[in-house]
Amino acid sequence: MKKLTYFPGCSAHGTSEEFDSTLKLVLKTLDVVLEDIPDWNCCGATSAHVMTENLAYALPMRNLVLAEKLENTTMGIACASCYQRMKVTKVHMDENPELAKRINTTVVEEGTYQGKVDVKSMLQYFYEDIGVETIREKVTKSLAGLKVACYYGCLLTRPKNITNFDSPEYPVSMDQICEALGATATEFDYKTECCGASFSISNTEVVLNLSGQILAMAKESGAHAIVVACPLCQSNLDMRQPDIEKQQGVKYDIPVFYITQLMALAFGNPIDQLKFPKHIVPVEGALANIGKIEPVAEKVKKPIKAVEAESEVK
Amino acid sequence: MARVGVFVCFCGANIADYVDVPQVVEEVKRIKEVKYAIEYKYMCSDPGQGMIRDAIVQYKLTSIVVAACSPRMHEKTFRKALSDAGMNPYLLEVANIREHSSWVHQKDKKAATEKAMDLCRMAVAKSIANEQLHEISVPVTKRALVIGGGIAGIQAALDIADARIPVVLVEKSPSIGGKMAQLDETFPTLDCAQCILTPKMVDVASHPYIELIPYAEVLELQGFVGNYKVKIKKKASYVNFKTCTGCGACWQKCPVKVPNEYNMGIDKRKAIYTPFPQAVPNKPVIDAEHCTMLTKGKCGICAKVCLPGAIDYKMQDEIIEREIGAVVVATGYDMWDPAPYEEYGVGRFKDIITSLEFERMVSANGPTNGVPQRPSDGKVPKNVVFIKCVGSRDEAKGIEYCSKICCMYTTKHTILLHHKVHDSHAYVFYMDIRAAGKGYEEFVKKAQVDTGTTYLRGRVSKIYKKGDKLMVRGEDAQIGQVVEVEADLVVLATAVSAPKDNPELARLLGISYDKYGYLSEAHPKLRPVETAKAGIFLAGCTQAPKDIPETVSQASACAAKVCGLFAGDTMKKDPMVSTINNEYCSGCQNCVKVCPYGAIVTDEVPIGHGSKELRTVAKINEGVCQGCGSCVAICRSMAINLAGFTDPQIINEIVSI
Amino acid sequence: METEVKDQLVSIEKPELVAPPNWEPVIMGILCNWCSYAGSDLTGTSRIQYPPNIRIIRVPCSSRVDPWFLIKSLQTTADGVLVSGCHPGDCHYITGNYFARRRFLVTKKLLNFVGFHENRIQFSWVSAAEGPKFAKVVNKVTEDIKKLGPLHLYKKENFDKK
Amino acid sequence: MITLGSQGKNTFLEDVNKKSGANVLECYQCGKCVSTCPVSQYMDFPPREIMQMIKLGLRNESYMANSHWFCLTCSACSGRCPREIDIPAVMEAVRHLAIEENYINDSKKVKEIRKFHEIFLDMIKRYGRNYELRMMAEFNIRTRNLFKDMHLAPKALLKGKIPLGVKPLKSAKAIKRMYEVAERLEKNK
Repeated sequence: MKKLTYFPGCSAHGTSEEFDSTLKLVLKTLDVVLEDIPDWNCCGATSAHVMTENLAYALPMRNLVLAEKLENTTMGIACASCYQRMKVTKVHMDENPELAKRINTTVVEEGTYQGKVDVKSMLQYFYEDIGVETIREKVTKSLAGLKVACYYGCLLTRPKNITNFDSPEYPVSMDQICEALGATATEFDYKTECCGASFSISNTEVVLNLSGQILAMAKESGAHAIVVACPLCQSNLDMRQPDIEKQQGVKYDIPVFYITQLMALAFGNPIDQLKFPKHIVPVEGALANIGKIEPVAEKVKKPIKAVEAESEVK
Repeated sequence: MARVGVFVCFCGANIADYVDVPQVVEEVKRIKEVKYAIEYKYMCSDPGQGMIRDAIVQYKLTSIVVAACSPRMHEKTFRKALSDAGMNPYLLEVANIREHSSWVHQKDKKAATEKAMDLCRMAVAKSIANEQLHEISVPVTKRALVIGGGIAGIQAALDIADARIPVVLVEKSPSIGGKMAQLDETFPTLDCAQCILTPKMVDVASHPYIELIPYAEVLELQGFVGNYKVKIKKKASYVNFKTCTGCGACWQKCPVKVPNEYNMGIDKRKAIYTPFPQAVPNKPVIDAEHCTMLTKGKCGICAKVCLPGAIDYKMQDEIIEREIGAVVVATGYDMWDPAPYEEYGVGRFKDIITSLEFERMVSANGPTNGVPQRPSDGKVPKNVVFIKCVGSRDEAKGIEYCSKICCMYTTKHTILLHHKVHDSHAYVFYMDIRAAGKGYEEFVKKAQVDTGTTYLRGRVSKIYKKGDKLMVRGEDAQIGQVVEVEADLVVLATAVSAPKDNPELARLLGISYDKYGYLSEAHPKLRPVETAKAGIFLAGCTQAPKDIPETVSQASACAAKVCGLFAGDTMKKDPMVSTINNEYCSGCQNCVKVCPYGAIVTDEVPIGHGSKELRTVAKINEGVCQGCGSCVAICRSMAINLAGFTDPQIINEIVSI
Repeated sequence: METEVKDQLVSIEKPELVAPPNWEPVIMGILCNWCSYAGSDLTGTSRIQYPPNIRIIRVPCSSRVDPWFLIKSLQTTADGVLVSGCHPGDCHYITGNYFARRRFLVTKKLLNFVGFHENRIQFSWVSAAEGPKFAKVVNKVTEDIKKLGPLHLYKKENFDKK
Repeated sequence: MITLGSQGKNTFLEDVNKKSGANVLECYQCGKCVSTCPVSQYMDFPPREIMQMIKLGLRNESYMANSHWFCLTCSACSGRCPREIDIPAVMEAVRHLAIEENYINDSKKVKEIRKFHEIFLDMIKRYGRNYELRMMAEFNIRTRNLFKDMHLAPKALLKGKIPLGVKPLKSAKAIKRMYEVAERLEKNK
């Protein structure tokens, strides 16, 4: 049994609740126990470093310090954006102890930063710590027949000197995992193009344009669905898809799965636990390709409960 | 008792205005060894030298001091004057009273004069300790080794051989010709590379003074300038060149297919092969890696079909040794591998090729008979995008420097494309067009006008697939817009990089190389063809990227250097080298360690006169010694001395003030 | 008895040692042929003026400079020594000046140890193109030595005779 | 027309280099960043031009450009820059300088972007975490665009994409203090 410090990230209780819950299903199968960082706070996302320098370090710093209270050496992060802020902070602090000391003054109560916890995205954790082979072994319901375009976005593999994971231009980790699940990863050249990220709300037209291109390329590559490991990418590609279709006058209906959803599915979890109904773009079409699966349960749990449940954890 | 003559020069007004020359003369006359002292307007002039000659004879002088300008200026002149008077030229000392006194103390005549006196005293004192020295003559082996059979090596070999100096030309591949043999046409004149190269290749093969050793490499080099010994490994070709007629029956019948290096792997060759039709020597070799007879002991077809029975599967590598006097290194360059350009999809997209692959395609004797084709589907491309500076000027993914030839060969490629596919259109992504060279800019202009090529100023950032097209995205900085070109074929102008085994070669030759792996010249401006090691010269791209004309000129320059080196039967050498007194030498070998030239080796001498027992002493090879004096200063037992700068000489100078 | 001896002792008077009247320092400049000596020539050809106290000795390479030369100079006439060679890496003899540098540091330590002020022995890199720099160096060295004063003192009467 | 040579020492370049840790002088204008940047088409001046403007010391022009507000810090450019210049860091440096020196770009888009980030940080200050609905609402209110994305709301709510609950972090105090200290750090830097 493995243990892993876990940073859910704000969206885990909102837009990407399905990411969070399916992740837990997957880790159960992989026999990994998550330990949430007690009383974690937002990483500051893009806004913090856009507006100010110190806060952008301070917010993640608090979580890093809190994480050091747990004895695990690795912190797994679901949200790509949280992952990057956390990792950037860690790298910069480790490089520059002076800066670390200065930033630490903002969170003295929590403790002093020692930099002993490594930060990994869940994708990285699956790929490096679990391993594609182990994943393949756990597969009970092969996804053979499903063609997916693996979309990594900006933050999982860039900048190279920070993440130092996979290739910044043409990463393959997620593709390999999907292949392990039985699905076919298409040759998709927009793997790491930006989806518009934080402009989702403040500058929607950009998002519509960029995400639109990505959808188009995914279709081009002959994929039935897109697979992501980032809540923001998911909501941009999924929630905004109808708008994009309206704007471009094209019909894509390409569902956008979280890698964990597909893993959970392949690991044989009952489909009604996979939160497919949360998708704006219906998934049935795509899933039809992997042959017969148990019908999707209609009833969706009230998310509000989930929130309370989550934030009270431990 | 020494008899010194001192000659003080006015140097017109240069010295006389600021130094009281007559007073200096009076002063030196007070030194008892000085038997003759006189001043004159211009010592370096003929009458001046005449005075020296006469005085030597008349006063039986044993050493001469000329107080004038810097020895770096006229030492040679005055030395000649001495030898003309039948005196050993190394008995001369020059007191530098111009650069070191009159010119730098113009405000204080008294001080300048006193200093001049001191300088004269020092020179006199030193000259008293001077000894007769005689130019060292080192025997020379008049044979040159040329490493590399590309255009550089070919040119150097021919030029040297034409001077009736034997040349050993070593080429690692089965045929000479190098990269140039792979080219179709050459810029800026567009004459066919084959047509101008192959005659030279044939000349090499038939030249009475050239020994061509193909399919071989240099293993080891020993000795020093004029007297090197080289070990060459001749790889087993499994074909007896003496009996082989080059009929080609063997490779026609050979069943094993291997990617063809000559055509950049676009088509296949056989396991027994001649690299290309015009190869020199035009004899096949067996590729031991792939030949099933040599690997598995099956097949043997070539032996069966070979009428003269030239095939010999038992053949072994042989070691050839030669004595040579000089080396020309011409190992050329490698094409840089663009794999790091992931954003271009290099390796994923078949229809992205390198410039040399394109060169082979458009070449008449190439794999596609001169018509460019898409590797993916064999279609003839209409829209071709050329991307410059792939690897060049890119610290992140490639190399810092500019490869120098890409701008021009890309221009050439646009023309060739235009010739071969009339309805094609070329797009060139560039950062700068560097067309410095005779007729180059004109060539570029002509190409742009004639072919109507679209030039886009910017680095390509991404290539992705759309249907069977490649979408090439870059900024055109001219209009400040991002443009995407729908391409059938993309040609990468990949960088020129140093041969990957240059460092190893440099080590075994004992020369230095830079951070890129290019071999280093002795001086970036004034000695661009010599290396720091005497008798080893550089030709072509092995020293830095260059185009064919430059390469050829450097090769000829090497030839000139070699001929100069071999001009006499022996090499004259400055006698100011270190000498060892075995009586004092304790054999500690510190000198061996400090000598930058490896000129000092150990030797065994009898402990005492006629005794059998031996002891170790240091031995200096005066042929190699350059006379720096490191060994003299390091020697504890003062067994070593540097002729011309002996301890007595310098100490005399010091104490004479 | 004792007293007599004492008187005798008293009667022996120590000779008064002084520097030469209007003393000017003598500086021994040992320059390598390829860089520093050429540099000093350039100083001359470009007519850059510097104090006349330096006496220049030419050696092929700074690595030829034997510690003995420095000691001898200071022991006989010189009030200070300047050794100058090619810039590190530019040595005409590839590595000579590196040896020179190390050897020089050791010598300097030794001379300091036996009581010579460190400024009496100086080392510099001057290339063949650095005429002005050579002048600067000489200026500095000369000033330093002037500050330190004469190294060699003589019996007063020596000068009276002259 | 821009007149050069009059402004003397290029302090702007120094400021940017110091803040970003990059060296803008290394840029040789190849334009790879421009065609890489997903939003360069929306920028007044694409990254390459900003670099040049910094070299020319055009402080105000650079501050007032929307480029650094549009930069998504996707780091695609820096990953491809042949001179390995950290372009996002440069953009950030320009933005931070602009903020510190209170340059206000009042184009609608930039205002909205800035507003969004301010609201976001405000959320965190108050709750320690971010709550999408609350934020969207606030954003719409503050940008006087009540019905933006409303068409999404029903679906999103129904599907539980957006939680209604807002539950302040237990140690919200810690966060508030963090903000204060951070601000102080910003000031005495």
